[in-house]
Amino acid sequence: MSDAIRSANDTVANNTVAHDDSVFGAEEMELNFGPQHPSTHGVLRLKLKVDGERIVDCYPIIGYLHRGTEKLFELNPFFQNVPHTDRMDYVAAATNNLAYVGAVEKLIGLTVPPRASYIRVLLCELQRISSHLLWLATHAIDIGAMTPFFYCFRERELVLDLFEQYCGARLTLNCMRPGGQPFDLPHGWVDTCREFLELFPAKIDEYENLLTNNRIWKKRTIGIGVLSPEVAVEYGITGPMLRASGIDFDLRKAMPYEIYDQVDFEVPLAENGDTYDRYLVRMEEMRQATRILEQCLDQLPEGALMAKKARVLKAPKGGEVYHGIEGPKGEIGFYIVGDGKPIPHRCHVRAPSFINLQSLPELVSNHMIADLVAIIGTTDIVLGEVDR
Amino acid sequence: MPGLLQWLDEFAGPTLFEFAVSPTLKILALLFLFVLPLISYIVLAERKILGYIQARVGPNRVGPWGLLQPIADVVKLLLKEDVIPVRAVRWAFVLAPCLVVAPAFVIFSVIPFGPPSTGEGAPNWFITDVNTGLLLVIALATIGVYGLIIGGWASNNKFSLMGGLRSAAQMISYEVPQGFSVVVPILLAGTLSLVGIVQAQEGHQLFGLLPRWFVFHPTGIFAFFVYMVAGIAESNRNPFDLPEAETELVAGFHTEYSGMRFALFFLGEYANMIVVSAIAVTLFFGGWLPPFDFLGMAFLPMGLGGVLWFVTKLFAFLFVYIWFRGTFPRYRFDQLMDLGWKWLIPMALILVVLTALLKLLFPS
Amino acid sequence: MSDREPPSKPPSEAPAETPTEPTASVPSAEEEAAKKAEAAAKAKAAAEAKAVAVAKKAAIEAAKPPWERDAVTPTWEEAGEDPLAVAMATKFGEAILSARSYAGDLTLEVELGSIAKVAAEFKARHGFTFLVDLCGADYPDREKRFDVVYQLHSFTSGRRIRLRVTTDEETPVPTVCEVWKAANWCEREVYDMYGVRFEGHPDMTRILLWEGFNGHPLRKDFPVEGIDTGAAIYPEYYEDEAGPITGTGTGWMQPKPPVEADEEAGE
Amino acid sequence: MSAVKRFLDRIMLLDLFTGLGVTAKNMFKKKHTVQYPEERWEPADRFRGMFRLDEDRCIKCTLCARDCPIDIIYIDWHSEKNEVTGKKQKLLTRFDIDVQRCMFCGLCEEACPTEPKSIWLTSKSYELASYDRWSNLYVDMDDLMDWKIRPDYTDEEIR
Repeated sequence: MSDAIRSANDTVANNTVAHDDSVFGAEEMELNFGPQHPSTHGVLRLKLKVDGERIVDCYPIIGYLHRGTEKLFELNPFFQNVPHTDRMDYVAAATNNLAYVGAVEKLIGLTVPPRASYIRVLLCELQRISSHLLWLATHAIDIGAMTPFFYCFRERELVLDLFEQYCGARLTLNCMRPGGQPFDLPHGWVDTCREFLELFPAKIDEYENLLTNNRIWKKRTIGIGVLSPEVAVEYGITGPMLRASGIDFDLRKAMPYEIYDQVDFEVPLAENGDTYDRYLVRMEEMRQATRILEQCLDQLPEGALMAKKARVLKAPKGGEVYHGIEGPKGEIGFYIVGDGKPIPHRCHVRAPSFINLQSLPELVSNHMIADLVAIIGTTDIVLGEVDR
Repeated sequence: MPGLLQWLDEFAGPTLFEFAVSPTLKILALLFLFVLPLISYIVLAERKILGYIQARVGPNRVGPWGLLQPIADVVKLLLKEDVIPVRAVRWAFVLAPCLVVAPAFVIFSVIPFGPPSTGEGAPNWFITDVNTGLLLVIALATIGVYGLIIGGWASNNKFSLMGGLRSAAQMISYEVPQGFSVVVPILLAGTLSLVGIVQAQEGHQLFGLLPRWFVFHPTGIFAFFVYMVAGIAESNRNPFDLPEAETELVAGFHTEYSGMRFALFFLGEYANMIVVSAIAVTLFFGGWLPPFDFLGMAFLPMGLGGVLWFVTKLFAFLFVYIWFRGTFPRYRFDQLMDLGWKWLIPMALILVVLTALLKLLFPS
Repeated sequence: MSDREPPSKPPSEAPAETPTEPTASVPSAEEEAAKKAEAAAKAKAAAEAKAVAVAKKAAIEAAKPPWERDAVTPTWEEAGEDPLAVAMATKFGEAILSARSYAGDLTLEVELGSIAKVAAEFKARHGFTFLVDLCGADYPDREKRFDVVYQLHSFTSGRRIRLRVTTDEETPVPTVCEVWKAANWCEREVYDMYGVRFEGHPDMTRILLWEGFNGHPLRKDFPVEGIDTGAAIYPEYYEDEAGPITGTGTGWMQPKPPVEADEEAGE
Repeated sequence: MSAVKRFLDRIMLLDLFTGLGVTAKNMFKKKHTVQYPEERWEPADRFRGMFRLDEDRCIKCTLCARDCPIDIIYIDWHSEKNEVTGKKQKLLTRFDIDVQRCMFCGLCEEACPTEPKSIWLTSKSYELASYDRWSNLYVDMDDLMDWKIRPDYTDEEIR
């Protein structure tokens, strides 16, 4: 047997029960959870120590989807990096784009025309809805409810259709450029969007009827994976997870970017920081997103879409900025250092999934394996973003 | 064929024929003519109904409306490679699926699908009427759990092992309330024979408005509830499908199984589902009895009307199973135990006592 | 990289100069003097016109909405009176190397050894309980080539600041894991990508790349096309030709349609 | 009142029946399946699908190749005298796109200075699956000029 085969066998053996006396004497079992597991939402791998079904220890191993995006950023001119940002959090491309172009605009000092700003917010809120829908779908199926998965995808399809009509892609949008928007809204887009907004709240009610009061759902989620506000801040957690723990921090309110200071919306908060609260906060966020969208459609101004000379961008040498926005999963930010050239010297991504995932060992300790799945579900990670 | 039977008859003598050969042939006939087609089409129905619940259409490519899909599935499963993991315990790995399927199929021998023979060439619509039929059902259902445990252990995979352990705990704890809840109809009917229990449910109550099925009995309805919950748990179906919870344990006890061996587990699960539904129909919903006499379809020959009623009720139960699967999330392991031990068992015990008291106070 | 810019010329805004016509006759002195005067007058007029044009342009520019004006690129400014910078400078003195701001973000450069103390001070006294981000950067021209950058947020003042330390390849950076737990994975990532070690970190291992990876990919001198991993550097683990291999880096292989290749060979 | 309601909720399993009601209602609603080979999804007008190239419009500026973030467009051109007009003109020697690596970002189309664009992605052809990525997804000039939207499936292919 060659060495290569032996090493492959060793990894197999890692997932099997050892045939020795220690089986009956041992207290804890090591369980390799992932990277190929239906509910790790990608290629997350967890090394678990379990005592029966109870998790004693959890050690996440990531990097299976590492593509060196940050290295790629250093090779391309600013506007060519936008498609690469799509592929980090691939279920929320618009917010990734906005974080990136926002950072570039801040670095260079570009001002974006108001119409472009409104279109950006429209796209981002739609993206928030679609990302939350995908989260709900997978989270519900993790807990065993199969049907919400299909309902969520049914509505998500409508959002993706809107994206497709706007920029020609459904998932990897590439829909923003430093300095503004590359295209205007197509004819009839506003009406289609309004139709969707009229229909969508009823659909949220439908999901809630299926899940929110369901006793099994409540039993599976209430008190599971409690994240206290202190711990949440300590771990740098952002987004709905942080707000479910009761900390009123939303970048759209705290440091308004684009035109978020001109629309009226509420930031949903919860108190307990458990899985159920995270679920409730995200559901409410979808409703608030529809509110923002309606206001944006009402206020949508006419006018230019691109700032002047936005295509020929040279970043000042040594200039550095950090710009974060509120993505569906938390604060997604870009730290960009200029080089006096049209390419960034350094472009770092603050990936919300990456930082939120860090708290997983704390959340799952002393829970059961079934809870682990529920907790991974509400952490709402996308491995493309964790590994970049 | 008749020659062969005659030869068997002469060779083995009437006793052997009556007690061994004839039931075996009947069981096989029932299996291949009724149960296996039923199971494969229930699988199709499940996929179709789930599809309709979930805003899609389900399988519709093979044959008209996908009606040939089960055949395609079976052929696929038969032709697939049968993988046995290197470090699996071979004999146990091979034995486990059989242990699941065989008892589930044997139970069908005592289920009355229709009325007993009324003469005039009408057959008995059951294979045998054992006077301890219900005990047999419970006993046989218990064997099935060994298949799951052995399968989970023999695969030599941690997820399988956990699935096996879960199923062991779950099925053993839910057999208790199931057994107790079954006592209620036994008390009401005064017999263990399944045919006898159905016959005890004939007639009407409340001035002929309600059939005298045990589900309409004041304690019977709660017994039915307990039986149904325990039965769903017994057959490992949603919301109690923990042993094979695909999002937690990959596929639970049958993670390592493939091809026909996996199909056997699959058959076992669906056979169990049918058995639980059939027993529920028999015990609580009056078996082959129509709700009202004028709906009895007595014009059909050979008691087929009764069979039709039985099958209709059976399908209603199976539909509910599928409907549940399309709606509910899954319980957690400890919550499942909680429900079983803290709620269902006390409830079933109280029901047994209550029923006995009622029976004492109102003997009619 | 300038060749990547589109060559389309920006619309010329200044009016084109009128070319001077060459005269055929031999100029006399008078004519020359007159011509000179004329030229001087012309030049004066041109200068005046230019000034007017510039003023006009400025006026037009000012009247334009901000997105049509030229981008106002931010520059580094000394923080000076910023109370936070002053407070830290008085507390730590020499350890704060500089306090500047760019595009409104205050950046403190901190001396390598005292970053953990400064961070703890920020968290305890100034309410910067939230570590937004921690990342590295590589400046190969400098002697101390690596930066480690900390982005902090304070919920109480709603303010963001940036700390920065500079280090070289050998010197480890004191960890801030004890200050913010969020720093744990971020520091591991910096180690993974740049090889900057953190002193006192509970689990200083690679995070995104595999344990045996040979190199730190975000360093500027790391080849973009990747390095050879697998058989070439781990002969004890892999047989020849086995294990992960390196690509050409460009991802580009010329497909060889078999028919055409044969034809070329035949010719 | 709320106590009564809570009690009823607990005993009557109302929450579970609400859920069952939702699924039952949806059983009779419109189905969203698209029966693929027979009915096809129609992309939006701006949908970024397979490339098209118009050689006559192309001015051989190679801007699309430069703006491609992953450099998968390969262009060579040469000058040649037009035999009819006698003028020198640029001609494409090669215009290849390695579509297997393409991420359909559309930056090449955006970079194209001609009006209308000489390279565009709005061809609405999305059926790019192929058995052999090297030969089928590496498209040269002829393919780009004359990209056939995938012909309708034959009965055999459906089976």
